[in-house]
Amino acid sequence: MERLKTGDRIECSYAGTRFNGTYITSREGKAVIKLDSGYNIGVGSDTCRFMERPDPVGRPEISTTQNDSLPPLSIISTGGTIASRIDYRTGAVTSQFDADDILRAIPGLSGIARYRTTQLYTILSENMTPAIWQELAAAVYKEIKNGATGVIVTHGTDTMSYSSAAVSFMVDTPVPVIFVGSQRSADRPSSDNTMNALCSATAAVSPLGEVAVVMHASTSDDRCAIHRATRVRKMHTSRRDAFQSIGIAPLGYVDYPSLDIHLSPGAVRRGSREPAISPVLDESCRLLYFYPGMPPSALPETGEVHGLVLAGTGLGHVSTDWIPALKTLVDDGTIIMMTSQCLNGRVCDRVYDTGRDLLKIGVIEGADTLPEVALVKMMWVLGNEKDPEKQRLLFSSSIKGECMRRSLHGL
Amino acid sequence: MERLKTGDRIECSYAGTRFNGTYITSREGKAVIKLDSGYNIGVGSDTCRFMERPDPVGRPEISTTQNDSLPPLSIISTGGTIASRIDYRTGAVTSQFDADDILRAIPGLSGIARYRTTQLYTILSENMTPAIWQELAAAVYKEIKNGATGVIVTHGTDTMSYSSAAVSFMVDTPVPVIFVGSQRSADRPSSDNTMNALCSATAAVSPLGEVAVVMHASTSDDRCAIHRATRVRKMHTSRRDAFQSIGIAPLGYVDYPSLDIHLSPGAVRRGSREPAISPVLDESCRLLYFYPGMPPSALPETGEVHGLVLAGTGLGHVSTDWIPALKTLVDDGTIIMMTSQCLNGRVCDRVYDTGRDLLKIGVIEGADTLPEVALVKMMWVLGNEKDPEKQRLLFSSSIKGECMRRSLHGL
Amino acid sequence: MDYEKIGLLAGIEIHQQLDTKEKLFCRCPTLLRKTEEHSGEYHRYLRATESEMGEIDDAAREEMKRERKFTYYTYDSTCLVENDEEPPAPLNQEALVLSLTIAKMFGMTPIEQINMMRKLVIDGSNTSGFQRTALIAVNGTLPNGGRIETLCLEEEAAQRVEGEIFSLDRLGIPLVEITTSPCMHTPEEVREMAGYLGMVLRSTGQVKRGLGTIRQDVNISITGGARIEVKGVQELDLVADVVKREALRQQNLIMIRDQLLSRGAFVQPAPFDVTGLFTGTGSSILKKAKIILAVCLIGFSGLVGYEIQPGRRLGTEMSDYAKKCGVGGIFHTDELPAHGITADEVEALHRALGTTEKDCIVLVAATPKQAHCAAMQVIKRAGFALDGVPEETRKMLPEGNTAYMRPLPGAARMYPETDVLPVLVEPSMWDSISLPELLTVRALRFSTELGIDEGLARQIAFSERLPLFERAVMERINPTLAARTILGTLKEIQRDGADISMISDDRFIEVLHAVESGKAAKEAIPELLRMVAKGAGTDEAIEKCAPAISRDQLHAIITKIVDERAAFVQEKGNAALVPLMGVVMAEVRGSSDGKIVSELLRKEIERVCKSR
Amino acid sequence: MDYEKIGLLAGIEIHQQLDTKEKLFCRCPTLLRKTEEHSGEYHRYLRATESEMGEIDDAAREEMKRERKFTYYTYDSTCLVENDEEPPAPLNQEALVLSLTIAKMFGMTPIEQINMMRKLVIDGSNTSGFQRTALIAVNGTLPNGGRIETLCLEEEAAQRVEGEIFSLDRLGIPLVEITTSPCMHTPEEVREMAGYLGMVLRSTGQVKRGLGTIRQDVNISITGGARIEVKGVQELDLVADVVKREALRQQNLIMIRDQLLSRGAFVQPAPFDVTGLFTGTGSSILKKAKIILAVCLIGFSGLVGYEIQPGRRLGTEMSDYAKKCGVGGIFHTDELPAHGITADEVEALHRALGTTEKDCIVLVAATPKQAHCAAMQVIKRAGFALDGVPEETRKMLPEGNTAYMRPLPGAARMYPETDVLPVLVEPSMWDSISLPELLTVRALRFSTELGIDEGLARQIAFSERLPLFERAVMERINPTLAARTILGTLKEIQRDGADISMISDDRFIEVLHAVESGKAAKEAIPELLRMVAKGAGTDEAIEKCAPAISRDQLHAIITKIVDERAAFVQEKGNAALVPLMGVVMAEVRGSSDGKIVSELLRKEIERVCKSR
Repeated sequence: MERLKTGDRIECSYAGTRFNGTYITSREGKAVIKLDSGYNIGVGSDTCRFMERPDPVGRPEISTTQNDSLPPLSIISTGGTIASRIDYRTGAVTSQFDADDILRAIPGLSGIARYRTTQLYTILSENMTPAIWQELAAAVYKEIKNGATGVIVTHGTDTMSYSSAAVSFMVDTPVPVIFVGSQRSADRPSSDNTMNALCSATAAVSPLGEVAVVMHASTSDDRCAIHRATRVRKMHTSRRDAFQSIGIAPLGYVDYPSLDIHLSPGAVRRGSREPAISPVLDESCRLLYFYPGMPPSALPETGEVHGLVLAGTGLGHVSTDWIPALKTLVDDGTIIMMTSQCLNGRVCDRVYDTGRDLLKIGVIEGADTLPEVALVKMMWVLGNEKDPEKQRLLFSSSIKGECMRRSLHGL
Repeated sequence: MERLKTGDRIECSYAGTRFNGTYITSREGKAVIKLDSGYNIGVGSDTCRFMERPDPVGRPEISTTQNDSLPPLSIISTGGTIASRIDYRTGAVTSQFDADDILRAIPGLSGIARYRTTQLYTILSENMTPAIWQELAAAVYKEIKNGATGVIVTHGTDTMSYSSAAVSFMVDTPVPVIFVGSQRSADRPSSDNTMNALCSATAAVSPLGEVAVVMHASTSDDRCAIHRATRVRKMHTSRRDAFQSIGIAPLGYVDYPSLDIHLSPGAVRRGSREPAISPVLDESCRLLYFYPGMPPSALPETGEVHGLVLAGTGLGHVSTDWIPALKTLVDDGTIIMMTSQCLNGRVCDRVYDTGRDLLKIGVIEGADTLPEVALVKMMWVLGNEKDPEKQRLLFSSSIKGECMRRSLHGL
Repeated sequence: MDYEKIGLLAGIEIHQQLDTKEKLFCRCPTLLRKTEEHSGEYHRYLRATESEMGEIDDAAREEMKRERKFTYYTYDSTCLVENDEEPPAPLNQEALVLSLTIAKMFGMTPIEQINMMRKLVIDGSNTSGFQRTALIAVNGTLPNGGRIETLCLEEEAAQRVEGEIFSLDRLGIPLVEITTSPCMHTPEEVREMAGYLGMVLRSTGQVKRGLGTIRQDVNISITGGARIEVKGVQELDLVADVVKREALRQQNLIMIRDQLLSRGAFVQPAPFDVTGLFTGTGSSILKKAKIILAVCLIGFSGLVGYEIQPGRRLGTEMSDYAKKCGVGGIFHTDELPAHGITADEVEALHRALGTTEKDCIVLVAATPKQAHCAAMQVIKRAGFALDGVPEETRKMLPEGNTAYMRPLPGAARMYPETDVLPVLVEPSMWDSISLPELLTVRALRFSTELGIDEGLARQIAFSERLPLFERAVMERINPTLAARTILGTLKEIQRDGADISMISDDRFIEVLHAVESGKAAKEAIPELLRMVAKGAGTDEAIEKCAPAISRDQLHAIITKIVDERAAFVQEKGNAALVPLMGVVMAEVRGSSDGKIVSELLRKEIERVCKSR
Repeated sequence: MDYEKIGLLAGIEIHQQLDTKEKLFCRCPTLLRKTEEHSGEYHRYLRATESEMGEIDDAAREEMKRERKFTYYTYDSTCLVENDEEPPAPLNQEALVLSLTIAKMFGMTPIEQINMMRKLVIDGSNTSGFQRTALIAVNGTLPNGGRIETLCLEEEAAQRVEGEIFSLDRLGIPLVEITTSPCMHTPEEVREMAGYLGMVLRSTGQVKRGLGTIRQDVNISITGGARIEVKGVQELDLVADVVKREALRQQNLIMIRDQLLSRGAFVQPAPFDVTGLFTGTGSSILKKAKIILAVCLIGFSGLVGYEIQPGRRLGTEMSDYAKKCGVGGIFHTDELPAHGITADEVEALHRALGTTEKDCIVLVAATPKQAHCAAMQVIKRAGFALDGVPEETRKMLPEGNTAYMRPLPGAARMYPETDVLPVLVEPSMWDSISLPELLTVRALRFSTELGIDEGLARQIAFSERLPLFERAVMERINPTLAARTILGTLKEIQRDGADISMISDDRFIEVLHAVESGKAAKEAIPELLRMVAKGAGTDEAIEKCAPAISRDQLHAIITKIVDERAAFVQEKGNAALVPLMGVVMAEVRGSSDGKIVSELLRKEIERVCKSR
């Protein structure tokens, strides 16, 4: 008997009846077949008889047009899907990316801009690496130089805030660079992809002039928040409004469905910076999360890494046991920065003894920089500045809004 | 010339004038002296002339009385200070702990209960260790067995949530065990110590029957929140309301200054459990925080630890590169649990490929357990249960409210 | 009517909510809530996904693209899964086993590996935009020899509060969907089989009861007609009527088709703008309209007004189609002059359109957009009349009539729910499922074993309070007393305003025990239950509404009764005890314990006998 | 009065806000806000710490223990440091350098290592419950030969909005506190030195200006009197009056003491309850009171009513003490009968208490708790009268009088601010500080170098708008015009309702340039500035209120003027240009450019000359 392939028409004898259906796959020893009623069932493969192999179904061609009078936006895809297509015959969901696909899936986009699309990667965002961040930065920079009014980067949400921070450090941009993703997959009618995409395109043609993440502001489909790339964090595994600005209010909001945009006075405006790129990253940096009883042996060996970000407790502490080992590391040239696992609030190592000891041995205070952002910043600083004094200056100042001079009131 | 000691009366010639004052200390090469106006100044030690060494000032004796008709509470101190005393003569701040001290500092306490105090440790909370958690659990258990109506544990805030979770796992308590600390030091008139102490005593005599953290609910002095020990996290470095229940509403509130208490229906009630203690912890557990590009070499070696908690991205992911190394660890007997660095929301490794791969190699889903609590839970489970099947059952169920079957709406 | 002759074929699709502890894909209780208890709300838009668009015309595509804004009410008994904000939990095992039990009761064969599907539903009733559903078992049998085709396990949709507002309490409650083949041939058979299906489901003791917890769809066709699906027949008693009237409708539509064909009738493919003809009309509706369009149905005269179901005409069917465009209705010349439209106007209409009295003209008056849409709908439906019966989904009207709802759905748009792992139904698990006693069997057993009236036995067996009855019987309470109290008294006092949900099973049994032991009279039961419903303890209720009589008072009563019957007592001696016991108990209305009464009575009888 | 003879000694303590970019211990701007702009509020209780309690009596202890609830307004220009929710940032370097500069201007010696202190303040004005303050320098000199004891750098307190509500915008603004020794001997000298101190501070150009940004406390004593601290003298002009009246008050109190001692007067140590005496009183206050207490001041008659400052008596001082308990005031027999209290009632009072007309009785009417508290306060103050002048902190009243506020503070309760690291003042840094020109020196320079009137020079040098004046001069605008416009015109149009804060320096300079270049007439300045204040651009304003004249119009005007003076022109030839230029410019009111006018005028003159 012919080996069954996905899409083959088959006849299945089961429970004394014959069903017609489509062969889908083999799973855990069962043949999964799609009955003509639409249901999948898993049955013994011996019950299935091959009938025919249909010609592949061509996808309906619906052409879309772009409006040349609208501003040009570039969309760079890294694997986050804006659009997807379900083949109900086989149940397969495939993500779609070219401009036609996107405009067909989200017709509203065509009223905002015209689009140029680049598919840079198709990976899950947990598989991102600093090397990919660098390529992404180069791609973003290229689009800016090519005259894009704004750049949209579609990205898996898991590590979107890391990537957006990395691009923010590497690229000086006069135009908005908007990272966007979706928390609910694009194949479902409830997906947040449409609203996030429309709001991100709106932000990308707006007077904004910095790298930002645009995602749902609440569980309702009422508005998206525009978050500064270096102050945003994924704070929920699954909610639409998982992305939250930490320690600052969002840079603005895009209302939905009106697409009215509101930028805060603090948002960097379009044209504030000349385009530039400093794409070097020193990957030899590590983020370490401290907990009580964590042995100093968990620290990297001397010389193992160039930079180490600690996520300490409270105002920025680790066990007193760690001080000698940290001192050795610092003395041997490892740059160590302290951040807080509290995430909100500012590190201040002047208040308690442990903190003062840390300052004494040369650990750098990370102010209110988020631990993950501090890691990315460290890679960037060590990659682009070799003079230790200037490094320290960079660490203690805000390069792209990652640390703030004042702590606002909200928690 | 006599070597100056703190408290010595001196005369200082400076700027052509003579000042009388008190010698405090030597700091960075300067003699710090306290002028009679109260100001400290740092001047060259050659300007100071010893005058006399006053007799030590006895502290005023104000006796306090305890009301025997009130319920007995036990206060165990680990280093968090409820009360402190300033010696304005020398500027020294000393923390105070015996019952008299506390009642003198916070007279309101004497109206709530009578107190027995134990000073177990005087350490900064970043220096806590699992071994100390065990001693603390034993001390708490002893007070419960001795008939305490409730137990209050004063604790530094940095790692209070770790310790409270540890005690929660180790001790079955029929009475409230309340952890309390202060975010602003007890020597200042604005300290949160008084309100937190009064509210924790109120919670300790209430119908509650579990381990909880009682701290400010907002920046205002209006009420304290009662947080379940296994669902609370310090979410701000310095605000009074740094402690937040994650994924659940607090167990209740204590209004201030009325000290009215409101318990939620979900709070475990007094007497629900028989007192018991299972104080073994397997310290050979580690918490690892994943970030993009983190090399698999950052994982512990095979056999290095018994248990490993991962704080993955999003729904509970790490780089695909990690799968083989994790598989080796699991195959060699390391228990690995996945939690999310999002903190809010539930791990679900059935949705994406990486997650399904993790499940396939035997990584355990941590549901919505907080990463830090998962670490403590792992130490406890591995310490108290050796059967791998039963361990898995414990990991996937809620022992002390650390993971929930339903995800409520709030973020 | 001879249904065999007209070739009636009917099938049933039953949706039954399961009474599990938790929902199908989350750990929330399956609890229906009052909407005023909602803890919050949010709103969302649902969008048809791109693949939906491929095959359909631009207008429909436009329509599906139109974003609709839905509002959802949350409760403290709902969670992020209902909010479509968390992946589903693994399939609820209790629901799976229960649905397999039901399948086994119908003699069905389980699917070896159950695959959960997403079925697209974008009417807002599912926050995700799809309903999760899985085929669990196939090929069962019915007592009439018919076949049950499939049994699916699904999640219930959210309940519509009003407009586009939905309540999330119901979303995710497990539901079995049982689909029979079109194996029934008379309206009565449909009713009977529907009843049977319901009985089997209730026999599990684990299905939800009450309004809306079971919904029946009926598929009906006759020879030469078409398959019609009537949705949401909630009352069993109406099933037969629905079938009858649908058969009648199909017969009439076939007759109309034959007439039209013989007349050579046809439909003008586009509407005419006749707004100008009615500038001076007396019809307020026409006067208000922005535009008036006319559809010419050549040769249709008289048939559009022909009654096809009691009170419903072919014109009503056209009107139903037109209403989908938001218009209030249509006018057609079969019913004119009327509604302020004069005969002259009708004539002018014919003249202007070049039609005659043999033709029927349908008028639509509305905004340009609506009117055009409605006119095209009328043309569509009129065209169908030339083919006979169009395949439709119809909704039931109060009397058993039906009205057009939407076209029959195409193939359901389904794709796998990848967030839920497939479940193997191991043969050992299937074998271990034990079948519950059918309620019909149980009713028979009650009547034979407990000796209660057959009707009462059936009533109590089918009652929601069956578990309470069985407990009472276990506790040796008189079965008839228990059944009558449950079926009669409770309903009675509820009708009078008592909140019988406040009467716990424990209290209820206590009251019956009190009656059985003579601590309270049977007659006091309604009053006692009323007081218990208000929160009183059983003893407290007895104390208040049938206060215990003191031993002295009791003594006086007994003395009086015995003295009054001194002759009888002296005659019968101790044998007078039993008859007099009844007299005394009636007097004290159950306010005294039977033992004490008997003791005192015995003494009094002795006294009177001695005094002889 | 001969102040030397009575031994007047006075010192000044000046608090001056610094105009730094950021606050002393956080990075917020030093911006005062309108309270209605507040972004949020929270409330706190402050508690005296335990150590506070050791030495003081139970009543006071009770008082300090009483928790007071304070409300704080936050702004988008305040942060967690003001909220006492974040450790302080390191000491603001700008503020440190500025305070050292001031110290250097007074010839003071800096402290080698500056140690920040916490000074306890639990009146709610500091969220932390303490004020951060550091001694920066010591031992400076004043022009009168007196000494400046200390200069401290402190954080400003929060501003009281009302009651216990505070606004956080002001909290944390850097403040220097300069304390002189009691080195002044006449009221005029005090005023002069206060003026000098202020002038030196303003000479830095970096101190805040305006109401409340500088506050003066004055310490006053006379021989035999006591040290009195008068708080918050905000207007320099009142300083001398305050000193005069306080000297007078102390003199009178000493006189009263001498009288009392000679009379053998004393105070009954406890009050009497005399409520019963006034049951039928016509005094509405007494009638309403829950209790009436009487304090007997034996031998005080006449002296309680003696005026010690214009309009204030010893009784007023007692009343001030009593008011601390929440009562509205007191009655004393020196002023009775009055206020509805009859002579009979006074007599009855004396009779009941066994006192005579030589004695004075003070009545307190209130709730029992308040009345007791107030009576004890009266007893306390009356006792002080036997000693002369009690040491007090007093507040200024509008006319220069003062009223009791609280006892003189004891030793400040200070301990180190450990969250701020000590700062070394390196000699090199101290040496590098350059001293700004004193305003007095600058005024002199203006008058000599720029040739403006001496008074005007002084006025402009001391003005807040000095930088604007200096810029105008730099840009070669006539100094007198600039000074007069700044000091006169701007104030004038502000008085008329213009929002002069809308006039940027750039615009202001533009307007003056326009006038100087003849594009606008001097007379147009007020109107131009008014328009600029409303948002107009300079050119726009000139266009509107002094519209440019067209070349043709200008030509016509010039032709007319030249023709009218043909004889003169013909006589003078080109030499007529300058005189006629003035005539034309006056006519066109600056609406035309001088160059064009001169060009046209030259041509016309030539024409007329030629036509001769």
